[in-house]
Amino acid sequence: MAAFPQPPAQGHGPVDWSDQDRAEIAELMTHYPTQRAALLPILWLAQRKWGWLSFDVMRRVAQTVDLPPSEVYSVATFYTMLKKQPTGKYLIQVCHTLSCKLAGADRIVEHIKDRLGIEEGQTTPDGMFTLMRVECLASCGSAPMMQIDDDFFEQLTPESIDRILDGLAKGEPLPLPRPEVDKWTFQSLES
Amino acid sequence: MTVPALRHERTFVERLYLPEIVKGLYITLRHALKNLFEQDLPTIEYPDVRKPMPERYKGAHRLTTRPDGKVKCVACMCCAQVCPAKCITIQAGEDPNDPIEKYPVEFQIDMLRCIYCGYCVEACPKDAIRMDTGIYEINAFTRQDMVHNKAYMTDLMDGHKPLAETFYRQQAGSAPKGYDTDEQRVLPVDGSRGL
Amino acid sequence: MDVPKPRILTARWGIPGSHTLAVAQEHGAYTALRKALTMAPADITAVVKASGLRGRGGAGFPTGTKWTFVPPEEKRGGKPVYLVCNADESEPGTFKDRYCIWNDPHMLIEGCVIAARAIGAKVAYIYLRGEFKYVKDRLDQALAEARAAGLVGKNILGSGVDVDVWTHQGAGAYICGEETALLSSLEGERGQPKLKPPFPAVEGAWRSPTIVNNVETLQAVTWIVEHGADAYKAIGTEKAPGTKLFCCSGNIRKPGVYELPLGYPMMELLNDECGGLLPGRSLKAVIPGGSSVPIMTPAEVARATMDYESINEVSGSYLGSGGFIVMDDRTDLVDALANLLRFYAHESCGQCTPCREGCGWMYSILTRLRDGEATEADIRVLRDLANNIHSRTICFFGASAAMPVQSFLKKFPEEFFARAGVGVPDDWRPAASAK
Amino acid sequence: MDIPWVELIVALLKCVFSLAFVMQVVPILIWAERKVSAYIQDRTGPNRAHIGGIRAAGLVHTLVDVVKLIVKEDIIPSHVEKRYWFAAPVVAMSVALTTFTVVPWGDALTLPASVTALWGGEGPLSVPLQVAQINGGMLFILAIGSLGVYGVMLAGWASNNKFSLLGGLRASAQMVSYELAMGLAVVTMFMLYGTARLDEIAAQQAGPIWNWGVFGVLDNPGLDPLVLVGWIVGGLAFLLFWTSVFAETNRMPFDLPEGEAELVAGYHIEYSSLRFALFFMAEYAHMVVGSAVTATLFFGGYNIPFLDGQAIRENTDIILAVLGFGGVPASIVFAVIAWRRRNRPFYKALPADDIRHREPRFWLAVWSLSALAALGLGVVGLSGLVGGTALGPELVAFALQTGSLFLKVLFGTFFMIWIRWTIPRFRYDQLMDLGWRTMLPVAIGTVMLAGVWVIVREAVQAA
Amino acid sequence: MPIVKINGVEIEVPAGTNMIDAAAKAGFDIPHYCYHPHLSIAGNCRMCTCEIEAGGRGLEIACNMQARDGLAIRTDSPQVKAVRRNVMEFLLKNHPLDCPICDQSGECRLQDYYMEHGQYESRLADPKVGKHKRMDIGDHLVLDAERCIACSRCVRFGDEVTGTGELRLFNRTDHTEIGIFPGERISHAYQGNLADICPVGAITSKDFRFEKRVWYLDETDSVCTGCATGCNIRVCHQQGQVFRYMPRRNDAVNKSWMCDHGRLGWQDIASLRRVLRARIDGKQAELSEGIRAAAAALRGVDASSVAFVLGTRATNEANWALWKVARANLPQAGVYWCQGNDPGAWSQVDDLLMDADKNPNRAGARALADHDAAIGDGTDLAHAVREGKVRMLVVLHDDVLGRLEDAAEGVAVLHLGSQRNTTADKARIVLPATHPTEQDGTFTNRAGRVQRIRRALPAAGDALPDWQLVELLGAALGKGPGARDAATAFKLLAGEVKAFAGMTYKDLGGGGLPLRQPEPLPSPPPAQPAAP
Repeated sequence: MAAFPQPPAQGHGPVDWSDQDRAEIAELMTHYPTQRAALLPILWLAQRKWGWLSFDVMRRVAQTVDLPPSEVYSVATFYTMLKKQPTGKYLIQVCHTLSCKLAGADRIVEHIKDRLGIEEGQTTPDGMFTLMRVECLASCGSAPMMQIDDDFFEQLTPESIDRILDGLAKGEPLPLPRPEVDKWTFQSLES
Repeated sequence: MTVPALRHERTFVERLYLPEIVKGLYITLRHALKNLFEQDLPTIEYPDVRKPMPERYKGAHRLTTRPDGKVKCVACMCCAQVCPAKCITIQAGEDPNDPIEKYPVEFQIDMLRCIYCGYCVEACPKDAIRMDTGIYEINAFTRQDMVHNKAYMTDLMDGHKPLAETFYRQQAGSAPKGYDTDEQRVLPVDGSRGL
Repeated sequence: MDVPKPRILTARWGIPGSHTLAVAQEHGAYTALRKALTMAPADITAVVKASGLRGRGGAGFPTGTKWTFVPPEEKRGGKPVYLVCNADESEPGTFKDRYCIWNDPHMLIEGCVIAARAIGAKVAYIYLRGEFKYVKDRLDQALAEARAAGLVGKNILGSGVDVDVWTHQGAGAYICGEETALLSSLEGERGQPKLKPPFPAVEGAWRSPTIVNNVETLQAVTWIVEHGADAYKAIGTEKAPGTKLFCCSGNIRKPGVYELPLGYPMMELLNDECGGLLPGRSLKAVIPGGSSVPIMTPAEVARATMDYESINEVSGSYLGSGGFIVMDDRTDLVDALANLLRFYAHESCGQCTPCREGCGWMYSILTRLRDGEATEADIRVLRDLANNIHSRTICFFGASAAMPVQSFLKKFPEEFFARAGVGVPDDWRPAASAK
Repeated sequence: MDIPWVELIVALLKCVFSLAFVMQVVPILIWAERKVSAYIQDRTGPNRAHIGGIRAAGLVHTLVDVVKLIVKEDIIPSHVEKRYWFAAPVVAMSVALTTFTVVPWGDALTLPASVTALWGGEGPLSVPLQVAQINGGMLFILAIGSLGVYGVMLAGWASNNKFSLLGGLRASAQMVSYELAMGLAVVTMFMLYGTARLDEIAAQQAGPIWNWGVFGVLDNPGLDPLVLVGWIVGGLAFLLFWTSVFAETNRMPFDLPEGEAELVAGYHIEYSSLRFALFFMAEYAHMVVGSAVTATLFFGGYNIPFLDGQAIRENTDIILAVLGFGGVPASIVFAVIAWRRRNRPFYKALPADDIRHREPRFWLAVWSLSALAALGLGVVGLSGLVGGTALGPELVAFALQTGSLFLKVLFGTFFMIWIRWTIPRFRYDQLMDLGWRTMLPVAIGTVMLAGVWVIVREAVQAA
Repeated sequence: MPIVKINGVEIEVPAGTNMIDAAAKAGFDIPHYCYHPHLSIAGNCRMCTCEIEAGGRGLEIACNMQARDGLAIRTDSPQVKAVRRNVMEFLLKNHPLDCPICDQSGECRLQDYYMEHGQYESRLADPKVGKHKRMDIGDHLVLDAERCIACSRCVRFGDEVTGTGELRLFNRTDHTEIGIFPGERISHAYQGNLADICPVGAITSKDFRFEKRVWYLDETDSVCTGCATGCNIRVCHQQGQVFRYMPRRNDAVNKSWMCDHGRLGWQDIASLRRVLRARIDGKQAELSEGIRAAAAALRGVDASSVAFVLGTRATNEANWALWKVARANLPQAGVYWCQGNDPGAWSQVDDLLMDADKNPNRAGARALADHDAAIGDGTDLAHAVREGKVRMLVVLHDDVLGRLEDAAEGVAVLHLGSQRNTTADKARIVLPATHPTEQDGTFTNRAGRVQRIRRALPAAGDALPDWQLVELLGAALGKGPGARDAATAFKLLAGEVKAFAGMTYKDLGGGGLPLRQPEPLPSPPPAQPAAP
């Protein structure tokens, strides 16, 4: 009989929080009447710290909130933004739900695929970019759009994508704040 | 439902019996003479000539196999359950290396008990047991040999076609419809498999 | 249409630095809070009730009435009350809350505190969807400022009222926009909806009475408390007073968020605010309230006004969360529906049977239909599945997934049957060309 | 020389002949039973066993059967009454064979003086073709035939088995019942013939066919409508007798002593091997004897209609020529048929080296030889060589008359087989009902009618 | 108590009663998967959807509907049937339909409800979602996630009953599946219940795996004899062979659960340690000889030096019979009962079901001792033995020598029992008794509940039921208690001993009755090794 689930080939090995993390976790726990309510924030913390949630990380989180590890795994698999697999340095998520699709999200994805030479769900060989299609990111007015890590890039055109990716590839930080974010009405791309 | 036979009062002539006996004698004599002189009796001179078994003829059971050679049977006991003669004995086991976990460690049919009703074939959800061998000469010298086991039933058609099909091909020059071509097998003409 | 277009929620939008406490206060933030602190909690509720404010999250339930569902203190058995602000904005086509918080976080904070005082909550949580990390950062910053200024936390402005406001970030689950699922998620569990009854107002987060309100609702509460119920009632329609943020997207010239009084004609929203369709295009269909509401035909659009009753009367659709998606004649509706169903198949929480198995099934049928591999029978199965999912699930998600399918198949059957290579069968539309 | 050696030897020869006559028919009957039943039922019947590839339409099976029955294990159950059990089949068989001793199979074989001179005889010797010339010959048959029930009863009782006992009881009740009707039918014929000697009975039926017992034994019928009475008497007597013969031989539809369904097998259930074979053969021997007696009583015995012994002896050459030249085309037709049969599907399905391929050739040869023999016979008849000799006509008469009886017996037995595969068997109460309530009254009536007829016949013959 | 109306039948049920239970009480079966009477409500299978006629509207799930006045539901309307049909269709959408190899076949709710409510014609043209199969998740369990219908019963069992929570739902949408964390295993002692409560074949038992199709099994209601708890069980057997024990619902004792130790208790029925033949001085003998020899031995010694030991593993009937035999034939003999813990044999004791005392009838023996003050306890016996007063011990199903150890050197022992132990091995005369599955009788559990055991199997070897063995011994001694069968023995016992007063087998029924006494027996302190 098979063991379940098959542990991924790679993991983090034994991991532990830093003191700063512990303090942050302790502070987080004060927000909630129960300890386990802090599970989601702690998972975010863990993901930011270790990049993705390996079984080792989840086991550590489980200890922290005093839950069975399967519970943590169960929660982690429920939420799509919690990464159960490692990704590249930048995770590019292109929205392809209705509004973005009407605005041409498919072209955007094709463009990124051509540019990076990868398929959806793949990571570039240099480990810089992982491309994914995702469901609605609540930026329908400024479609098409994508999210790189925590930041939105809206009203994309092939040119703007090239600019952003060029900048990231050169190691420049994500351009923040971006003017689009402060706008709430947009001129549609007339194309 | 019982259907009452239509009867009528016997007439005097009928009650004499003799004319009726003569009528009967006439009928039988007519048959006898016709057969004596025409010689086109439906009897087949078995075993030199064999009857083409219909596709659905229920002969000896065989166990079908998957492409990898394992039996299709998964020991679900449906056949054993449905068997009115209770002649099927299956011992289930687990195959750790097969995605189909369950298989019959042993599968026995006591052919002395079997009444050839074919329920087992109908009940089988895996098409694992068939009676399309066309083999009707099921005999042995001991009772024990009349219990067909898994190995026997698996290899029964090894390299051969189901008998029914062979006969059709032999006699009519064409195979009956309904046989999947994967499993077409050739039976030796001498019929040694059946004897 | 020449109706006044008061800017209630968007008053401070566009002002540089409006997210900072200083600028916000300069433009009138926290005056409502000061007023509310002088009022008895029941009075606040009464004002909100009197204003006729309806929840802006989608269902349109009167907010004041909802607040009264919280059991009085003596019946709670010592359990605390929680206020949860639903900022898990994930309905496709809806994107207003992000701008609300981004441009005016203090109005939300103020609303939270007022509402918390009204229902007797000591703690309020603002549940943001996981993707709004940068929004959360700004909100946390605003919260920190407010807390430092004594506007949030213990003994607010010396009134003796304690209201703590915390942000909580989700992690990418549409279903967490459903209030009970949101509470599950808040509790650190899988974001699966809970059985009702008991309703959250009676037994919600941590089995305590919990009120869940949308961002826009709480911001409106701020304005109502400041300006009074009558002022609010003067705007909009009788049954749906006030303004609403409409999130316009799709094949239009000027997509974006527009604050308009309820009852604004849909056609004018489309042609004036949104700038109309792109040149040379004609209207094919409109989804008026976020992806999960039934679709509307151009004829229906012409007759409808933007409020809860009219849309429902004219087309059987809903105002929902105000996600106004416009599709022009280029749009392939089969593809559009497949797109939506992929969303629902991806987002079903997997808890109860019809939605868990049905959404994926509907999507796979639609995929085949889109690729021209489905038959007429498949379309019938599709409709059956939608009917079988609708209102047979724990939460409203099932209906949300079913309604687009039902309405697309009902209103645009030609496109679907044409994809299956047949005409619309005679028995498909049972004399229901009433619309 | 006190001992008449010649007569002793002749008597012995006659015994052997009569035994052979019966026993050679039995295997043929067994074969015929199978073959006729098969043809009646649209089957082929036995056709597998062969000698050197020659199957002879299944005749070989009978041979194989005999071998099988002889070599099979002879099971003697431990619970039987051994002596009687051993005796039963012997009784059954001997009774069947004994009755044949009084049946004549020809008028007489007169050995000319030239022959008798060989052993020093004086003048021609007339040998009656009958084992025993007994005055009450028919009574002898009745008496001995009644003993047959002992075989069955002994077997049934001695087997010490419920089923066999029931079978035996049934058999005895049945035989006893039908013996009455049989006896009365025989009495009728006694009245008609005026004698009980079978040789005399047979002699009376020589000549035209209306001399036969079944027509009322009439010498010179004329065209008197009263002749019908004779026909009724003879016919009724024949029906009664013939039906009783069925019952006495336990043939269908009177085979109640046996019965797979209710008795498992019947009185012979415990018998196997040769003992069973004796019962088996006794049944067929009974059939032969029954048929022979019936033929003798009602169908002219050994007589050929319109061709009495004297006529044969006078026209020997003509008869031979007709037989011979008639046989030639018949044989040729059979030869052609045999040769054409090699194309039957059966032979085509056989492997090329199968030994049975020689069968058509064999039959071609047999029928060709037969044609040659017939041709020879015709030539001999034409040549007139035989009729001129003293012994020749005697032998031809002997052959023809015996052959005549043989054919009649064959027909009788065929009829029995035919009936068996036509008529369903009785229920036991129906059997008894028929015996006692139908046949007995009819038999008594027949006897009375016979009395009338005997008187009327004299008038008719006088006319 | 509110009155609710179900399909037009009015029925009064306690307030808050679940409508599935209420309907069952009214005689209507509402199909359900996720609902379990001893677990919380999940409401996710949607199978129990019913139509509300009054006191609400529309279709609601019965499991989350509580009885209240004025509520009227229909469980058989066309709409309800349609919902069930549709739910079945959805449930089977991604079900692998590997019934032929699934152990659940025959007791699978998917099968049962499909036959009852299913659609019968497939409309599925799309591929099914594959999931993990045949996963080893515990010592006694196999998990097949494809068969799972995500009813979450097992999850709730882990959360609410054992509190261990190993099993969880992973992923969402139609990829939702049950599983455990990698590297973890279910290790608690109540695993078998997970296989029981799984309404489909997702979690199945390793011990029963592929052993037998369930429809061949005969079932006999009985009581677990693994410890003093006396869990109600169902013995599943065929042709004299036991294949499994299943817990039987008894809310007063074990709810719907039982522990894995008890569940595997059937394995000692055919074990090598069974006593199958009588033995006299180490030599095998006919049973009648053994009884004669025992009677002769008893008559041959001074009656006052004989001690009869009632067994805490023997039935009430047998203990009573032994007491009667002792009193009637050897009035001077001592009668004792031993608490009889087997220390160390079972160390795991929890607050759920398992008891430290592994003897199923301690309370019964004690009730007899309460009735007759002259019956001494284990300490008294140990005393008497050490003082040398006892020359002969008559032991019923008890390992007295195992506890007394060498103190009892030289004491002749008559052992009446089914299993070999130290006492049986050292005994002069051993008489074979039946296993509890082979006899009728009653046991009294730790809470003083008298419960029936029923004969499921033919007796192995020469063994006789406990009471009958004692009865024969009494007859050989001169006077037996005079019972013809177990029911008579119990009737006589009930007529004599006040704690059992008035009880009959019929009254005990399936669930048993508490001993008649002012207050229930206190539970023993857990895990405390008891003095012999």
